Amino acid sequence: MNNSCEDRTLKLKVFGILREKLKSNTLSIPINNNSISLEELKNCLKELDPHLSMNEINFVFAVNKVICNENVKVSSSDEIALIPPISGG
Amino acid sequence: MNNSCEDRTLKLKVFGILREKLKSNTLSIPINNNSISLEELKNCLKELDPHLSMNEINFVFAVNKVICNENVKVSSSDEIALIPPISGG
Amino acid sequence: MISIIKDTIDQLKILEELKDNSSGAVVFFTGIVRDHNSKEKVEGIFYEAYEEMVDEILKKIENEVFKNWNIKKFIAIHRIGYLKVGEISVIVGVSSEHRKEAFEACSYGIDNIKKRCPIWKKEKMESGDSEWVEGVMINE
Amino acid sequence: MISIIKDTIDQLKILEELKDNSSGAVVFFTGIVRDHNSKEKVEGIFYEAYEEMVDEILKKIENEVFKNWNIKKFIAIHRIGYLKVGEISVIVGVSSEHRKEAFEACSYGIDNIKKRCPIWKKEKMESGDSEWVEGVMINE
Repeated sequence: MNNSCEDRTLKLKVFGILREKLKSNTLSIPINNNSISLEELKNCLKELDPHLSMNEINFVFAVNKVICNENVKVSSSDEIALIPPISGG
Repeated sequence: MNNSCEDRTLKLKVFGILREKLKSNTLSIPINNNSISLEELKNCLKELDPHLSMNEINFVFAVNKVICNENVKVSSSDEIALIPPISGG
Repeated sequence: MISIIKDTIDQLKILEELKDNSSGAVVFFTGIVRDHNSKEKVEGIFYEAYEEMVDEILKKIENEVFKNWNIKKFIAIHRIGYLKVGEISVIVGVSSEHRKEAFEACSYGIDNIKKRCPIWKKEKMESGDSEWVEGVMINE
Repeated sequence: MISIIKDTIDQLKILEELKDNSSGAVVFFTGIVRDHNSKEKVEGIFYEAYEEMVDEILKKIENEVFKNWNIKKFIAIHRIGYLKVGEISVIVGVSSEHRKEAFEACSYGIDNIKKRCPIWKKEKMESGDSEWVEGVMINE
């Protein structure tokens, strides 16, 4: 797992409080396989902490605009987003 | 009862289909006591039929803008109205 | 604000009056003259009211609404006279901090206007006929 | 009609678009920036959205509403950017033949926007502080 965060790149959209903490609305995560599960991706993100504050802020993944559980596999062709708790209306 | 409809006068407001059938928005009913019950008043109205079509059209009484049951007594100082089924909105 | 009026109902003015900086929600109901009833095409509706009694009942409904829900403003207006298809016959608007109260109070308002206010309507059909709408016994 | 917009929401235009001569009822919800939260005075709210996903979800909600209720028109609009107290952040409007459907569909619309649309808000307080509103996990 430690060296799974290399090579190909996933581009993540980030919003709200996460976007603000990251000071960017996208986040690039290099991976070394064609695809990884969202669970693995989450671990990658945690490793990049504390810079990301991922451990403090709850979020779920949206893949191609659909909320997915962490078994789902993603590749660089997917549109991936981190969705912190919502508060529209 | 037959000769109870004389002397003093109750002025009734009428609305909607009743107003149209009566071709007037008020109806004067003479009574010979100071007051009569709404039940008695209803009988007076029925006697004035067929002119009034009171037997065909359902209605209730409002006395001083409050719907009342037929035990209530009314006199000429009361504001009395005949309320056929409503259809506002 | 509650009333019976004879002129066109000005929606924007009412929305403006419902505004309240402490409210986060406005719910607004309008009843509109439809172009049909269950049998025929309708051209317009003539509304008639026992105005003084409607005023009393609207006041009661207003009191009930403020008693039962934590709301900021309540507006109920019913128009009378002849209205063409597409015209607004009745408006109920509520503003409140949260939306649940506004929905409930607005719905209560229009339900009770229809059940309790002495108002009658006569439909004018496209065929030229006109007919009093079969109503419900008043439930006040 | 559903969308995310950046400009002021024009209520009258939306009411006009909801009009439909076969409809007898319009129910209209507006969410407005309140001057306070549970702790402090608020000056305005910044709204941010994952716009493309909100579009998808609004489409789904619209489909559900037309599938579940016999309604004529459905409008849902959410504004983003910085809004001052008193400005409208969201509107849901429904027209239908009868009022029950309009109330239910309108209420369903706003409930589901709040539960399912990836939108976030940050309150700017009168004190000068600003803070992201603690939200709920998306339930799509």
